[in-house]
Amino acid sequence: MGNIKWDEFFITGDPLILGAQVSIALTMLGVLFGLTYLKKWKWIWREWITTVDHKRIGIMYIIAAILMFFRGGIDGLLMKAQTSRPEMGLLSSQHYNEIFTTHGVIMILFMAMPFLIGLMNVVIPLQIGARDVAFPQLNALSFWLFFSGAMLFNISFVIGGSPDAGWTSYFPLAGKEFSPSIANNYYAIALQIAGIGTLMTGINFIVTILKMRTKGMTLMRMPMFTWTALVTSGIIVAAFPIFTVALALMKFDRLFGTHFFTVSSGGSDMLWANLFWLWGHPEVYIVALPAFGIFSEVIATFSRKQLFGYKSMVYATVGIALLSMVVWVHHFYTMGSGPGVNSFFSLTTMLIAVPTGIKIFNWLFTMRKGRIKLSSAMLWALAFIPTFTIGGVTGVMLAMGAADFQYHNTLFLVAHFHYVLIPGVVFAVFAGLYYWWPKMFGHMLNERLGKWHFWLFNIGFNVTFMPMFFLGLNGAVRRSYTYSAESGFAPLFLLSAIGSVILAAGFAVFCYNIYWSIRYADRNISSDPWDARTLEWATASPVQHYNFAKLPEVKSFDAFWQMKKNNEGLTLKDSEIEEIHMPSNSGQPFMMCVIFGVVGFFLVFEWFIPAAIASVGIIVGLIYRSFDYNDGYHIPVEEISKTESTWRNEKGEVHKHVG
Amino acid sequence: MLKYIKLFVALFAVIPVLLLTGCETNMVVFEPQGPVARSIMELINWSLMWMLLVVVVVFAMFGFIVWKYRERKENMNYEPPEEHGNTLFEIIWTAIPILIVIALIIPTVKTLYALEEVPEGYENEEPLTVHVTAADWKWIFSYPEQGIETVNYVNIPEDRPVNFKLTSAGTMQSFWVPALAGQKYAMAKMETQLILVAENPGSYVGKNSNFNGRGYTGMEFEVLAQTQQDFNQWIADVKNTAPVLTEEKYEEMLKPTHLGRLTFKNTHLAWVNHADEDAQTYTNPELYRYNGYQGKTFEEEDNYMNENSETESGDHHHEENHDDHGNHGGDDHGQH
Amino acid sequence: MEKEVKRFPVSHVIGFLASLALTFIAAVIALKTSLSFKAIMWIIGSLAVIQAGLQLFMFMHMTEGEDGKTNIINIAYGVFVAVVVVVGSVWVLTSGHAAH
Amino acid sequence: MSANVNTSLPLEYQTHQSRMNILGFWIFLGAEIVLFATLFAVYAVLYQNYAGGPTHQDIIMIKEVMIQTLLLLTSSFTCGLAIYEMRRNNVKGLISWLVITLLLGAGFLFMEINEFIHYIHEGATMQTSAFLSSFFVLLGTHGAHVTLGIGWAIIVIIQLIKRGLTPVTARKIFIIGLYWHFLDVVWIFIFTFVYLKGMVG
Ligand code: HEA
Ligand code: HEA
Ligand code: CUA
Ligand SMILES: [Cu+2]
Repeated sequence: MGNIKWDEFFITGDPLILGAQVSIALTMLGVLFGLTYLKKWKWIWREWITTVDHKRIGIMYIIAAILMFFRGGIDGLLMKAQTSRPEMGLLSSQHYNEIFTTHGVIMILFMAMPFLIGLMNVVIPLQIGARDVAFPQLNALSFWLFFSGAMLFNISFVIGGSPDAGWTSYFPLAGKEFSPSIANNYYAIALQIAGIGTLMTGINFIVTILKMRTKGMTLMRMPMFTWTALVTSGIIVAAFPIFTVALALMKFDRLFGTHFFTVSSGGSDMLWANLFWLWGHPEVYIVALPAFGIFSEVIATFSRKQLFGYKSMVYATVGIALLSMVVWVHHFYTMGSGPGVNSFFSLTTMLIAVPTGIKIFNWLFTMRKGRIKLSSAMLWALAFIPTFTIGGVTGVMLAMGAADFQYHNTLFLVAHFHYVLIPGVVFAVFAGLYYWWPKMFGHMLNERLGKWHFWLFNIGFNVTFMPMFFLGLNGAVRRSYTYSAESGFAPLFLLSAIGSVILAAGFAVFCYNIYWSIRYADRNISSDPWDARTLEWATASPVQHYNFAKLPEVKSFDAFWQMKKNNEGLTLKDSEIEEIHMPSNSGQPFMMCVIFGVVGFFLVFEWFIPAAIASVGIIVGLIYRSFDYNDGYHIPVEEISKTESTWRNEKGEVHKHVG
Repeated sequence: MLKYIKLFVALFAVIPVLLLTGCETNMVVFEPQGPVARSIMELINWSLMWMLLVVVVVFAMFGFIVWKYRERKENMNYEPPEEHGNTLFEIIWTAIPILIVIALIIPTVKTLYALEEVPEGYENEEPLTVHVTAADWKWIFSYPEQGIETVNYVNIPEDRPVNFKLTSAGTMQSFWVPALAGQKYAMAKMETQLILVAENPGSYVGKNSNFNGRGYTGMEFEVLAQTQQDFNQWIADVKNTAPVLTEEKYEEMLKPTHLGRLTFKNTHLAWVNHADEDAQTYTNPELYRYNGYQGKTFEEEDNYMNENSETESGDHHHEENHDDHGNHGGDDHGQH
Repeated sequence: MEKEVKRFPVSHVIGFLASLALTFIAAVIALKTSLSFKAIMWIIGSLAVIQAGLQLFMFMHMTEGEDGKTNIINIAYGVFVAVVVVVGSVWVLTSGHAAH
Repeated sequence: MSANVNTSLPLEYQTHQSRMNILGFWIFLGAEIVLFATLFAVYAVLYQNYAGGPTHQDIIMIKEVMIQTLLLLTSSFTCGLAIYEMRRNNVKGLISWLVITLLLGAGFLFMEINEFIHYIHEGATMQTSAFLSSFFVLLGTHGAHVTLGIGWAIIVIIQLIKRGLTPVTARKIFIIGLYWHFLDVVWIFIFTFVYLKGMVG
C-alpha cells in the first residue's frame, strides 16, 4: 500500500463525475448533520440499524432499492441522452461503457432483487401468520451484506473507476489482459459480498415458510406470494453458489494470475459465459417469480375473487423454477456449440412459455366475473398483462436458436428484456408498494398521484422501448455509444429518448407521491383498507412488532377472507393474550457489514496485507456470534393488551372500516 | 374511469399494428440478400405469425374482461362468485401453447442444422474459404487460397458459398453481416465457422455485435459482393500492387486501435493462426491502461509487450487518454 | 424416530467398513487393471456415488426427523442441479467447436 | 420461539428453533453441493489444458493421497461415533471422539499442505496452466472447508465443556457432524474424479 497513486485513486477530469462526487459529499454531510441536529443518532441505531424485525429490515431493503433505482435510472437517462442524436458527444465511449455496466448490475442486483426481497421480508411472515422469520439475526446480516456490497459497488464511480465490461463481464475482456484497471475488481468483490447475503436470505425464507406457518396453513393453503417466495428461494439456493464460484474464479484470475478464463495458458473464455448464465438465467426468474406472486395477490383482491386455478398456478411456478435451470445456453447460441446443443436449449427455453401462459390465463380468468376495482395497485397489475406478453413472446422469438442469430446482441434483445423486466419487476414492486404501503406505514399513498405516476410511467415505458425492437431488426447493436447519421437509426432513437423523459417524469411523480403521502395522507385508516384476503391484513397497520397477539388459525385458502365472511377468529379476548417471546436487537450484523466493506475495499485495490488484517474481524465476528447465547426477551401481557386496544374496537374486533 | 380504459385499450392496440407493419418496412433483417439470411427471415416470419396470434388473443381477452367486469356505480352490489378454477379451461391453455411450441421448434431445428451446411442449390459450388481474425478493433480477412489479406473489408464472389473461419486475436467478437447471415462469435484459440452466400453484387455492412471494450463502436467492415470476374480481377490487382505484410507490421496492427482499410499480398497465417490452441498470444495489457486505478498485470511469456512495456505504455497512455471521437473507424465508418 | 440407545453402533461400523472397501476397490480398478478408460470411469464413478449415498444415509441420517422428506427433496434437487451443471457444462463447451 | 419443546426427541431436535437450524443447515448443504459441483464442472472442462506445463501423471503422489483418503474416511466414522455417544448422553465419549476426529482432520490437512508444497516445488503452481488453476482451487476449497470445520468444532467443543450437553450445544454438535460427513462425501468425488481419473487418463 506504500505508494498509493492518488491521481488515479479519485476519478477526476470529468465534469459529470465531479458533479457526482460533490453531490455525494454534500448528501452525506447533510445526512450526518440532520441526524445530529435532530438528535436522531440513538434512535436510528436502536430502531433501525440494530433491528432484527423482519418488517423494518424489509423497509430498509425497499429504501435502499429506491435509491438504487434512482442511480440506475439516471444511468439509463444518460444513455438515452447520449444516443438521442447520431454522433452525440455527451458521453465518451469509456463513460458509456461504465454506465451501461453499472446500470445493468445495479438495476438487477441492487434494485430489482432487494426490492422484491424487501417486500418478501415485510409480507411473508405476516402472510403465514408468524412472528418473524426463522433466523432473524441472519436476516439482518443478509440485509447488511447486501448493503455493504451495494455501497462498495457504488463508490467505484468516484474512487478507482467503474467496472466497464457489461453486467455480464465476459472474459477475456473482463480479465487483466484487457482491463488492467482495478475497476472490474469492484464487480467481482461487491457482487460476491451481496451474493452471500442473498444466499442466506434464500435459506432463511425456505426454512421460514416450511417451518413457521401458523396452525392450519398447509402448503396448499399458502397465499400465492408465499408460494412464489418459497420457490424463488429454492432457485436462489440452487443458482447463487454457481455465481459465487464464478466470481471467485474471476477474482483468482484478476488478483492472482490464474488461468480459468484467460486467453493464455489454457483458460477458456466460454467457461465464464457458461457459468455466468448458469446463474444469470435463473436470476431473471428469481426476480420474475415473486413479482408474479405480487400480481396474484393484487389481482385477486381487486377483483374480489379467489385466484383462479390456484393449483395450476403452484405447479406452473414450480415448473418455471425447474425449467429455469436448464435453459442457460439461449444466451449464447452464437458461440458455436453446434445445432444439437442449440436445438435442445431452444426447446427447453420455449417450454417456459407454457407455464407462464398458464399464469397469464389464470390471471385473466380471476378477473372474469369479478368486480375489478381500478385502484393504483390494480392498474399496475393490469398493465403488466399485455406488456409482459409482448416481452414474453419476443422472448420466445429469441429462444428460436436460428432466429436468434439475427437478434442476438441487438436492441431487439434490449427491448425484450426491458419488456419483461419492467412490467415483470418494476410494475410489480409498484403494485406491491401501493398495495402494502398502508400495512407498512399506516397511511395510503395518494391515489390521484398514483394515476399520474401510472400513466406517465406506462406511456413513457412503451415509447422508450418499443422503438428498440425495430432498431434491432434494422441492425442496431447494443452497448454502442453512438451511431452514424447514415445508419438511419436516428428517428427511432430520438423517439426512444423522448419516451425516457416521460418515464422519468412518471418516476418523479412517484417520489413526490411518497413525500406527499408521508406529510399529508390521512392516518385514520382501517387495518384492512382494500377488503383483502390474506392474513397480513388481519393485524394492525402499521404492524406491531410482534405481528400477531394471538397467532391466527387457518381453515382454508384466502384465510382472512373466510374469517371475515364467517366472522370467526377476528376478535381477541383479553384472556387469550399470553407473553410473547421475541429476539433481541443486535449490532453485530451492521459491524459485519462494515468489516466486509473494508475487506472488500482493500481487496479491490489489491492491498492484500490490509485485507488479511481486516478479515480477522470477520473471523472474530463469527466466533463472537457462536458464543452469543442471547435468547431474546418476553413482551409482558399488559403491553400487548395495551397495544392491541389501540387498533381494535371495544369488542376486540378487527377494525374494518375507514372512519 | 371509462376514459382511462379507453386510453388503455388504445395504447395497447397500437402495438400489434406496429409489429405488423414491421414486416414491410425496410429493416435489414427483412431484406435478405442471400439464401442464409432468407432462411432465417422465413423462420422469423413464421414465428411472428404465431406470436401475433398469441398477442391478439391475450389482448382481446384482456380488453374484453377488463371492460366487462370493471367496477361501476351500477354493479357496486355485485358480489363475485366463488370460483376455484376450471380443469377444462386449464387443459386448453396448457395444450395450445404446447402445440404452438411444437410448431415453432420443428422449423427452428431444421434451420439450425441447415445453417451448418452450404445452402441448398449451392452444394456443387466450391466454397471460398476466408479466415477472419477479429482484433481490437478491426477485422482481418485472410484468403489462404489466393494468398492475400485485407483489413476492414472483404470482397467475395456472388452466388458462391463463402466459408468464413472465425477466430480472434484477443477479446470475443461477434461476426455479423445482417443482410447475408446471422452472427457467430469469434474467439481466441478456437475456430467457429459461418457459411453464407451473396446472391447479388453489392455492398453490405458487417459489424461486430459483441461488446469488446472502448473501441467497440465502429468496429465495422464492408462486405463487397462482386461478380466472379470482378473478383478475379481484384485478386490479380492485389497480387500486383499491394504491399507485403511483415510480422512486425502485423504485431503493430494487433494493438488496440482503429484502422482504415488495408490490403496485403500475403497472409499472417504464415506465422500465426490464432485459432490454434497453442498459438502465441499477442496481448498488450499495457496498452489498455486508460481508466481508473491500475492494478497489476501478470507477466505471461507470450504477452507481446513485456519486453518494452515502459516506453510503449508511456506515450500511449497520453495519446489515448482523451476519447477517440474522431478516431474511430477509419474510412470504413459509415460509408454504406 | 426412536432414540438410538443400542449398545454397539452397528450401522456406523458397517458403513465405515463398506466405505473402506469401496475406496480400495476403486483404487485397485483404477490403478491396477487395464480396462478401457471409459469402463474404469463408469465403475469408479458408480462406486463413488454409492459411497456418497452411504454417508448420507448411514452417517448423516438424512431421512430422520420431521423434515426427513424435505431433506430428501432438498438433496435430490441439489444433485439434479449438480448434474446439470457438470454434464451441461461439459456438453456445451466441448461440442461443435472446431478446434479445441 | 423456544416454545414448542418436545422432549421425546433426541436432544438436538427438541426445540423448534433447533429443528429449524438443522433444516436450514441441510439446505445450506444443498447449496454446497452446487458450489462443489460448479468447481467440478470447471475442473472437468479444463483438466486437459496443460498449456505445456506438468500433467497429472507428472505430479500426483497417489500413495500420499491414499493415506489422506483413509484419514478422512476414518474421521468421518469417528465423527459418527461422536454423535452416537451424544445420543447416549455420554459427554465424555462425545468429546473424545470429536477430538480424535479433529486430529484425523488435522492430519489430513497437514498432508494436503505438504502435497501442495511439493507440487509448487515441482514448478506446478496455480498460475502455470488452466489445469493446475482448476486443480488447486478445487482442492483448496475443500481444504479450506476442512480448516473451517476444525476451527468451528473447537469453538463448539469449548461451549460444550462450558455448558454441558444442552439442546443448543447438542444441535451445534449435530450440525458440525453433518458438515464433517459432507466434506467426506466431497472428498470421495475428488479422490475419484481428480486423482484416480488423473492416474488413468
Ligand atoms: C424478468 C426477466 C426476464 C424474463 C421473465 C424473461 C423471460 C424470457 N426470456 Fe429473457 N432475458 C432477460 C430477462 C428475462 N427474460 C434478460 C435480462 C436478458 C438479457 C441479458 C443480457 O444479455 O444482458 C434476456 C435474454 C433472453 C434471451 C437471450 C437472447 C440473446 O442474448 O440473444 C432469450 C433467448 O432465448 C430469452 C428468452 C426468454 C423467454 C423464452 C422467456 C419466457 O420466460 C417468456 C414466457 C412468457 C410468454 C411467452 C408470454 C405469456 C405466455 C402466453 C400468453 C402463452 C402462449 C404463448 C406462446 C405459446 C408463445 N431471453
Ligand atoms: C430491472 C432492470 C432494469 C430496469 C428497471 C431498467 C430501466 C431502464 N433502462 Fe435498462 N438495462 C438493464 C436492466 C434494467 N433497465 C440491463 C440488465 C441492461 C444491460 C446492461 C448491459 O448491457 O450490460 C440494460 C441496458 C439498458 C440500455 C442499453 C444500453 C446499450 O446496450 O447500449 C438502455 C438504453 O437505453 C437502458 C435504458 C433504460 C432506461 C431508460 C430505463 C428506465 O426505465 C429507468 C427509469 C427510471 C428513472 C428514469 C428513475 C430516475 C429518474 C428520475 C427520478 C427523474 C428525475 C431526475 C433526473 C432526470 C435527474 N438500459
Ligand atoms: Cu471459445 Cu470454444
Ligand atoms: Cu435467459
